[in-house]
Amino acid sequence: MLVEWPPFGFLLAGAVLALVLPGRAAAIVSIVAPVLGFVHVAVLTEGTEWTIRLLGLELVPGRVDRLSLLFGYLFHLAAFLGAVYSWHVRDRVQQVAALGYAASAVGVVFAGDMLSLFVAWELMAVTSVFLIWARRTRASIGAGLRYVLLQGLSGLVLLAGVLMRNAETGTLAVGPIGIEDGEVFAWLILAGVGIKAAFPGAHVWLTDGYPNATPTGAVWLSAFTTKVAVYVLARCYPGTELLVVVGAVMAAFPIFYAVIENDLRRVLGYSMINQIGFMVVGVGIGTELAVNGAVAHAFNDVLFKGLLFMSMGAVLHVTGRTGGASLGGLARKMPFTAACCVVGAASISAFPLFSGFVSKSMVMAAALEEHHEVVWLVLLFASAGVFHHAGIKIPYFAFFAPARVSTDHVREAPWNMRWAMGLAAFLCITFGVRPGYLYALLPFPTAFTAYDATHVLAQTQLLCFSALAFAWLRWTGLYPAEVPSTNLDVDWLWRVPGLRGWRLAGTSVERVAGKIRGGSRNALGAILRGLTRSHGPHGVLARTWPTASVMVWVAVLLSGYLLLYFARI
Amino acid sequence: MTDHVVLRVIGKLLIPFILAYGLYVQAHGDFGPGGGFQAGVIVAAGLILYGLIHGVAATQRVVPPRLVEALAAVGVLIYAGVGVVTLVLGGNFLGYGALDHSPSHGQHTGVFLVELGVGVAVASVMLAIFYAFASRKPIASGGGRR
Amino acid sequence: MSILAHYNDWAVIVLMMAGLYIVISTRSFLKKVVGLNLFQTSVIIFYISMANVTGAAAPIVTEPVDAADYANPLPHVLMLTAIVVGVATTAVGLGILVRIHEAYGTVEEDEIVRHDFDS
Amino acid sequence: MDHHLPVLVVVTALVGAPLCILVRQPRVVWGLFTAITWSIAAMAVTLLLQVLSEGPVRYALGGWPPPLGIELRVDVLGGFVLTIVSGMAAVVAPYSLRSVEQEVDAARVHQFYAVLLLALTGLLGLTATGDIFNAFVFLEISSLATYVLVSLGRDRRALVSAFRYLVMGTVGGTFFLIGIGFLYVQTGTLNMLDLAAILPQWIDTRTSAVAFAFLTVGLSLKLALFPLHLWLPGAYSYAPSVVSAFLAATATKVAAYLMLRVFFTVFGQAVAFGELPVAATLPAVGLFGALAMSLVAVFQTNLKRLLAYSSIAQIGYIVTAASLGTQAGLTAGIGHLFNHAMMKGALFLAVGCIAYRIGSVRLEEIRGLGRRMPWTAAAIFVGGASLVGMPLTAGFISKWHLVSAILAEGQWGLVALILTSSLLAVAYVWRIVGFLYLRDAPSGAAPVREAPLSMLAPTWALVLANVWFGLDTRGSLGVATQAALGLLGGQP
Repeated sequence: MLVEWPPFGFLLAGAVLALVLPGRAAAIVSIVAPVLGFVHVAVLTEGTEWTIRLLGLELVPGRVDRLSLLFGYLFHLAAFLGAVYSWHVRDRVQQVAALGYAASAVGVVFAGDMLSLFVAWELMAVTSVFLIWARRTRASIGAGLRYVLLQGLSGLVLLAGVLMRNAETGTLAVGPIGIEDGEVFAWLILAGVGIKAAFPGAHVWLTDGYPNATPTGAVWLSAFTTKVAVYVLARCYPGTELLVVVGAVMAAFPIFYAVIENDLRRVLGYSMINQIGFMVVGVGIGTELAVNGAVAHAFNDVLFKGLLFMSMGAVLHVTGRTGGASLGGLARKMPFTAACCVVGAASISAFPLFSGFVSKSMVMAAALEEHHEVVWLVLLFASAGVFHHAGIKIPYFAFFAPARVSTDHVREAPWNMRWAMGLAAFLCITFGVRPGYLYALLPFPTAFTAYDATHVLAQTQLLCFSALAFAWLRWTGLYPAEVPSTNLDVDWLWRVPGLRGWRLAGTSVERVAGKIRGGSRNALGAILRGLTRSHGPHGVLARTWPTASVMVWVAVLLSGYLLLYFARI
Repeated sequence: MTDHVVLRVIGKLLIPFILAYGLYVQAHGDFGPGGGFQAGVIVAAGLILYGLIHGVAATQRVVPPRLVEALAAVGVLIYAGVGVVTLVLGGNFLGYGALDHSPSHGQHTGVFLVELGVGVAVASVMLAIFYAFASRKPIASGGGRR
Repeated sequence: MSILAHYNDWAVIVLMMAGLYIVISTRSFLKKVVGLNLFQTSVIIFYISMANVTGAAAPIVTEPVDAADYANPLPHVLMLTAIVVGVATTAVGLGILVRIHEAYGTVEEDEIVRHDFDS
Repeated sequence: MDHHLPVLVVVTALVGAPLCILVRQPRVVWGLFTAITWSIAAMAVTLLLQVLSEGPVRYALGGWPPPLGIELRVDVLGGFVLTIVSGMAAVVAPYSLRSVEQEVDAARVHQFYAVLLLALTGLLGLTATGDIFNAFVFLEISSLATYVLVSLGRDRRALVSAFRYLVMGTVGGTFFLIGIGFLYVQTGTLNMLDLAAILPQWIDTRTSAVAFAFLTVGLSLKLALFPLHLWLPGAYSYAPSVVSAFLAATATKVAAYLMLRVFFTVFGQAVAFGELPVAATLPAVGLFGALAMSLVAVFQTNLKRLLAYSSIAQIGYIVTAASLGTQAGLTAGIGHLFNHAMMKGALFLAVGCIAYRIGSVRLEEIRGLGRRMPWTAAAIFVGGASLVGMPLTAGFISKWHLVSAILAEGQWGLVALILTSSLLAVAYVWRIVGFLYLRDAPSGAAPVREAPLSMLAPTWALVLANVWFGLDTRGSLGVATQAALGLLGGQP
């Protein structure tokens, strides 16, 4: 019976139940659903397929292989952690949206054709935005709107690409597409996925949306959207050279923003882009090792980035603030959260024995093997940078720096948050110490050993020097001061002048239409007035007469058609 | 206008003839120029003339608005009803042939009935329009004019 | 084939244009109704004049005869319907106008627009 | 009785109108109205099934065979549109009980239903007839009834809107009549199939071209095709809720149907799209309109007006798809005809629920209604999702087929226009959703209860239909495909 029900079934059913059940029951459902779903995924065998007929097409809403299984486990795990973390939330909007969001993410990774994939893709956008809006602040509503517009754009571009691909090649299969042939549809699909993967320039929805989400919402958000994009990239564009470059840029540029940013959750947003950069590079290199590395890194990233977002969410939940300039000194009040944050920071910085280390090493080793030395250097720089801002800056400013604001009323995070964080931290360490558990799940057989002398040494040295640099900069006061500020990213371009232009366009369309109507009336009226003198000299033509203007349009259209037809005959 | 004797007398002389002529046109409709539409308008004209001379209130005593509304509905019903009856009798909708033993007799009956329906409907709708406009309270003059 | 040979067409065109022009140019809703009437009348003449057969009699047929001797009755019938439509339109239009006048105290379009739609 | 169905569908509505007048008692009239619309809907569905299995049905009125007599002729497309129209009427019927009681003067309720039935008669007759002049008559019957219905709105602007609609609609109708006149001059027949048979030999004449131009412009006016749409926003925004919903779902759809008839049945695809350059103008006009109107919709502050502008945009889609002249395009257009009727019907009904409870449909007034009227708000949410073309709703099916059809023609520019316009739809729909769910209720707002069940149930019936037809397209796109085949095959 289990196998007859597609993988996203339990989560979706959970979402529906959460819609109707009372608050506490909904919370229970949101914990139980991922567990059941996880068990369900565990008993799935590779090669299973579900098909339905729709739109006259044979659709495959579910198809199981190694890659999708891995992501299936991952997403159910993330959903479980998220559900535990948000146990205390009694907001139906969030509960339903979160489960629906997880279900659609699972739907994407198990989709066997592009149309089902697109459907799940759009549902992800629609559901996830509520996690931002649910914070119900002015900023979050604006951010959510921008978020959903960009996600909608991503969906539209993807749809256009999928349709074109179907028209030209007659296939809807989810499989390697590649941009080597220069097909327009391949570029369109890549663009659609790229927006979701937060490619440079399109990344603003992430750094704009996540910090404005609810404390728990950000945890959910960090787990799914970008990972789904990485999954699609790994499916459709492995070995695409362009991605190596894009990924390298993604790994590097957020460092600068992250260092000067004050909102710690936005710092995490930037570091997320940087981590996705590693994955994109891995996909772009395209060798078995590289793809393994990318996928493994995605897996780990969900855990440690989730952990970091959880710890910041806990801080936000307890203090109501996430600005680096207004935090500090929380380690004594929230020791458990601080410890978890440190574990997460260590993982993201790829300390040996923490989960990030293994997967990041895989990607970097693959880059070297394929002789992308420059890229390797960029990644190296990026690793150092990550340690700098995510590994040190976040724990330091939140927990260890001298308190800027009184911390008297602060207490440790609620028990469910601690449980979720503890579990995530435990997993981070487990997969760091015993990477074999993860290897067994990877799409390609692997013989990579992360714990050889070179990797460990190189990484440790790098981290030490990076830490030194931070300390030195702090010491000498050269480090950018933590001030509450707004840093301009490219989204300024479309948020300020763009929005103005948009408003202008809207109002001017009607105005221009009115002018045209008025103008044609004017011309006609001028002719007629000379002939008839039937109306007064002033003001007659200056007014807008909607009823009459339609008649003018009728006349224009009719004569237009007649001219066209007569020209033909 | 009720005190204009000339108008009242002429009106009283004319109106019966107008109504009778309306009936003639109505009855003549199935084999010559005429028919329900024209007849309806003529009958309505007669009644409207009465209204012009004696006032709307008097006319409404003769033909109450309720009755007019009902008659308009009845007219349409007669028309559609004939169609339905022909349907029931096995012909097509408005296939008058089915109304009588021979098709040509059926045609006569059918056309006569339908024209009657049309006549009733048209007369009452015309009258209804007259009532609708004439029974409005006079608007304080020149509201929009200056 | 002189221009005058088509005098009926010219009449139709003049009436039609006059009607449309009134609809376009006048500010008064009432006059627009008049314009519409004129416009519809032109169409009626258009149909009727096309039914004309030169020198033919009215189509009142008593015994079987050559159809070419009679004018085409169909357009007349059609126009009877069109006239009904026209009357109904006029009645509805005037009915609405009376109520507009009650509500606004005017039937001038620009005044009404200023009253209500520009606010 | 089966072969009488084409006429029964129309006559039942026609008989209903005078009966309503005679009965007078508001509740009884409502019951009568409901019974009539439901039986018509049942008949229309039966007819559609019959047509689907046995091919087009022809019915000679009065037993006079065409071209002498007037003929009713229902093919798959006709049956489909009849089903849409009567189905919408049937859905609106239970809804109207409470809504009309509130919005219409009790002394006029029976007249309201009578006029509504007349409008229905016109729409149904226009769809069923096979005679082009008869189509004009029914078109005017429905239009006249519609003017009256619009003028019954509570706002005095309803009067002005109705009057404007009357002026523009009459001009449109008369243009159509002129076009018919030219066709008659040319061919001496009014039966559509007869016209189709005779017309090709005269197609090179100016008379035919003029006829075509007049018909196109006249119908564009009735259809509210941009830029001849100016009557629509006012008419839809100020009419009573029931009327807005019913009209939005049916009136323009039927005008679109008539346009398809003229293009494909009377002139024939080869002529309409080969000889006369419609193909070059209409898709571009339609889509430009869709884009401009979507943009305008984004800035509206009145919910009904916003939806009205969105309707104009959607009409642009329908016309664009159909005037591609291909089978795929026609299928997409007809399918969207159906889907749009459902989504706009659902949205207007939901907005009517809001109007019923809070008496206003301005965006500021609906702030925070998501919590106070959860079912209504959810209906707007799902209906809006369908309007945007979210997957798993009927709107997505439409969008998919529309884009596919245009892609098949290789018109990349048009695809870009569609996608932009649908992004704008996201903007305006999400704006509504934002006001419903994310804003706090205006301070001091009176407590609001959820709309009564008799209004919610029809609304949700349509909402669920949106979801249903987003999953199972046999009933919508399947039929639309057959209808398109029928149109292109000329006269199966």
